[in-house]
Amino acid sequence: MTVDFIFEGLNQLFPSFAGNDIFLILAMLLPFAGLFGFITIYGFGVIYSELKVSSFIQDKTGPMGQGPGLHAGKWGLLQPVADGLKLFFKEDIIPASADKPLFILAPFLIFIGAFISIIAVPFGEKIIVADMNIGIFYVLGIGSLAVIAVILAGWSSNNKWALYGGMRSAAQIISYEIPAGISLVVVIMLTSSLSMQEIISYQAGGLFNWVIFDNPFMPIAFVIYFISALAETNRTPFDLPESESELVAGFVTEYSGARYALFFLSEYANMFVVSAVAATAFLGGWQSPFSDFLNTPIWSMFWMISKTFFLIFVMIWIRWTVPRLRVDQLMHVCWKVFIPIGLFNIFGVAIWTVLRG
Amino acid sequence: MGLVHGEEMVLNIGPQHPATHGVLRLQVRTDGEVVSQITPYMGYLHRCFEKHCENVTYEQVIPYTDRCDYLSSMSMNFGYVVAMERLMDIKVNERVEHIRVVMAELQRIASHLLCTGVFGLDLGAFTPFLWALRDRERILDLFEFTCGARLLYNYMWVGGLSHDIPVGFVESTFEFLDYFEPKIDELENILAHNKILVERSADIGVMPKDIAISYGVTGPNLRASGVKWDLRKNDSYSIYDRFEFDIPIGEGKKGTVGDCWDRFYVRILEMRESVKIIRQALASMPKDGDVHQSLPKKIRPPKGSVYARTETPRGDLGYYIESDGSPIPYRLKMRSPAFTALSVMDEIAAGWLLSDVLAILGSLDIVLGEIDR
Amino acid sequence: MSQEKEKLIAELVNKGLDGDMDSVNACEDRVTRSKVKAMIMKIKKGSLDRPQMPVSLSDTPNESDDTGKTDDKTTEDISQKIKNMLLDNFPDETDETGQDGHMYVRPDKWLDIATWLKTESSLLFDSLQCQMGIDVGEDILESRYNLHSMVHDHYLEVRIRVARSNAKIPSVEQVWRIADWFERETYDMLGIEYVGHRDLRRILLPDDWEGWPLRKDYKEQETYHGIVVPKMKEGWD
Amino acid sequence: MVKFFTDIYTATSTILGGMIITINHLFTAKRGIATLQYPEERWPRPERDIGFDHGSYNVIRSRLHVDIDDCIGCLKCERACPVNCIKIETSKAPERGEDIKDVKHIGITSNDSRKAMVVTRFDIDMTECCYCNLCTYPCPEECIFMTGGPNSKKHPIDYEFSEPDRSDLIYRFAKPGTKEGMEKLLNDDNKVEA
Repeated sequence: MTVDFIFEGLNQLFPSFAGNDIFLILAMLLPFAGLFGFITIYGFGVIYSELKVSSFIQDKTGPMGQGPGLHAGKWGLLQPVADGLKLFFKEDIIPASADKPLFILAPFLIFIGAFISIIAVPFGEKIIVADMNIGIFYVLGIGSLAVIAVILAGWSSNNKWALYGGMRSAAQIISYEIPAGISLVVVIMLTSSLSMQEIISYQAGGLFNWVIFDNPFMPIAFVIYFISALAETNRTPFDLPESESELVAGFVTEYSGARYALFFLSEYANMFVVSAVAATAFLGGWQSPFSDFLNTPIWSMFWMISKTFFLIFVMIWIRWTVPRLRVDQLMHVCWKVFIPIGLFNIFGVAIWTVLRG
Repeated sequence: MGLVHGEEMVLNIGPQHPATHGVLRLQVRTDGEVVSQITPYMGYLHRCFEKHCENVTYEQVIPYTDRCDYLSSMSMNFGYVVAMERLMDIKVNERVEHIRVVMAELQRIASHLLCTGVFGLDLGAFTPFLWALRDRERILDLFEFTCGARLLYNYMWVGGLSHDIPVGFVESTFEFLDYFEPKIDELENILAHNKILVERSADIGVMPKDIAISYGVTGPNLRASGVKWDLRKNDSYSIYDRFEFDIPIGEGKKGTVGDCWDRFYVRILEMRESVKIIRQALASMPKDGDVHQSLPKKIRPPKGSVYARTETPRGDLGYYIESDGSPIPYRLKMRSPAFTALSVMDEIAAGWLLSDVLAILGSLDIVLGEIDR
Repeated sequence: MSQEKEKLIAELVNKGLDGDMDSVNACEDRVTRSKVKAMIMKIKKGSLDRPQMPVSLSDTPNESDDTGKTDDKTTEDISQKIKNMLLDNFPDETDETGQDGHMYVRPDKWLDIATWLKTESSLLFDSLQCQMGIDVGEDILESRYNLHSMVHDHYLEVRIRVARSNAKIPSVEQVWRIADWFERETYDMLGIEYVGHRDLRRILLPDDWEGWPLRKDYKEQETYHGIVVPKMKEGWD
Repeated sequence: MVKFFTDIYTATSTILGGMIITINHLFTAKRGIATLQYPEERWPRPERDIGFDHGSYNVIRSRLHVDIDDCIGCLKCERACPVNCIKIETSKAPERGEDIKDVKHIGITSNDSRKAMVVTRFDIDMTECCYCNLCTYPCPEECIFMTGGPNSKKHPIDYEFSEPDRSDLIYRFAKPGTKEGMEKLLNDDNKVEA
């Protein structure tokens, strides 16, 4: 949709070259460039907020460089930049006994997975890179790509810790796909569409039209989805694949420099995707909470991003509060708590919709 | 657990690993995540403490005892001077005794803070660890105020102290205690009752009474197994018999008696008891008294041997000192509490998951400086 | 046999002898019950002494009012009593030369003595506080054991002398489990071989270390794995 | 079934309880911050008198300093050191209590002791020092002590004394003197075995 939109716009701007193939390529590249820029800026922002939120929770100041030059800026604002630069200039080490092609492939695969999920995230009525009619399905499907990358990383490192991390991660992500899917099914039952934009337009008209307030089953579905999302992004309390005090660094043990940075960044990108999906499916997406008030395209971007960031903040908040689960408890929570409740939820919503008519 | 058996894998946890609390190597045999056997290898931090002691004079031993258990140096000094005073038959005055008790209990709080914090860290909770360190800093500040060093004090001397407490120490300690007591509640609320932590530690690594005694496990680990045994009460060295305090024991509130949660919770309870002791000791401390009063001119203990035990934050610390009448110890043996606590590892941790093994290790509260000496 | 069980048996035997057979019959563990009954029979026949009524661990005497001078005397008495018991039971193996609460024991039957010390109901040395080795000179090594009974709260120090040329002592690793690591450490530092130890390796030093560092005639190595051990730092002496 | 729901309830309530504690810390961060920006700000060393007669010198153990003019070469500190990080060599002074200009040596200490020795070498290896303070107590002239901290006006050195080279951390306190003066001292059969 956006590609068409830019293509038409370019055609109208330069009527003499209308229909040029270069415009089509430009129209395809521009959104990607925009997304890439967005992810970079978002990455810096979220890393900074993670640093600061964790610091304040822990009674620290966090990064506070005040000096000039490369001294991390005022209030440490440039700290993520410095971190990124450091990571990209570090030596790239590939262990001698690693499976080299797979070892190199894994970080790219995980980053691509996170990156191409974002194209289905709507920021406004027209502001979406690809408005697919199966948008939510697409995001869920692409999200599982991370499993392959994590297993590849764990296996190819030829390190026992990495292998443990990879195996744990595979089991964890695959298991938690199910409760996440089940709780989104509930939303799809209500909105009867898989398209992100249609799910959002179902929630038009203010705070109380959001899916989460639609019926008493929806908050439960939201909580299940949110916690499953935590598990899918390997955040505490589900950070077993990279549990620092047990597995050293899990599947990223052998990675360094830029490759490590890709894993690092894709974790945050994944956080954005799952939070954006949660905001879209439950919190009205880019819709303003005040019905038509403040609902222009610019404001819609603001609403979407602030809702997403709120959820990311909650993720950070949880991370710095709770301990980590054990492998079997993780599975227990998934299969014995979330899935039964999720199935019950589907049943309840179905009856609710039928009764409501 | 572990119904399906596969090929076993040998995994080295350490010597460089975030959860081994120092340079310890645990060689574990694992079947998937299930650990079937644990063999600790230590000695990476061996600094020949006992050999050194045979070459330095009795007063020069004290800085070396500091370095054995660097997280509770005051208690290490305390044990040594108690043993030496018993050997030389020295009685120190009231003020010295009171100051020693205050210092030892402050050190106990500092050490338990670190232990509880690190236990949380081993289970993935990072924030309480830093809160614990923040409060520990306050105690270290008090020590620095007293003797100028933050970690390795060389403060207690045979027959006295290196110097008196500074003016204003009592007030600032009371101030610290008032600040600290609500912080214990906070630590307890965020960690001890957290459902995830309870699930991770209750019923895990149960150490029954008889195993604990047979393995010589002492201190909070033994008390968590339900044995009411505290040298401060049972041996009443120094002046501990004058203070009123309870000996918290593991009750199995969240699981079985002697599980990881009990070992963790006993330490939190002990911090409260230490606060009580410090308050009483500060209140009853005599205003005057020379801390150098009974300092011997030259330390030349009579021929003979002594074995004295004291209660450090980690358990019974014993010094066996054999003297041949010269100013240099003939043989000095330290019976370190963490050494015995680590030896029980294979007994109680085999059969659990890898994550549990590290939780059990964290709950035993070992310090490698004292294990390797 | 675990301590718990032993205590239970002693308690039940005492109750049974006092006429309260119901509580013996009420014991659910079949093995314990039969043991108790067998013991009562033996005692009635006169082939066994009546066991002491056990004191439970939780109410160990911990009141500290009786410390100080008077306590010293009672400790002395108790250790003398323990010594006499040892002398009576193992006359060939023990030696009365020790003072200050310690006792010399000959190595040959140390394992039996240790087991007896731990299980004898009036002694019950259930915890080995400390085990250490010492080079006392004149080619003699000593292994010292500080025993403590948590039930009765009394102490005993046992010393075993061996010649350097034949430094072999039975291991008590299976009596007190902690002796496992203590003996490994003593072996590591003084080279006393504990016979019957299931896993006698060096514990603190590397496996390929040469010599026994805490013997008084130990000489530092010149090199270790080809690395020259520096004597003194440069520019110092 | 009841356990299932009570478990969910305790999990939710305890985790939410923990989250409330942490969010309180987040919003009261300004009041409770425990760290500071190290190179710009520094922790104050506690300022105080130690209560025994070392005057106003404070007990903060930062690094050793020797007032070499007051040192009489009695070797007590060398013997007290548990790690042998102090090395002193002395020569007999030609005349007790007299100044020797050649080696810039002052004959009388500030405690009015007349020196019988010339300290020709006084090295302290701070890489080995264990900061135990044992050397300062036996000193009869109170000339070896730990410096640093706010009370120490005379020696405003603090705890930062890292050096690029290890040998820079061997502090040499003895006064070098002129070459001839030293040679004269050492050749005069004055050398005392350390």
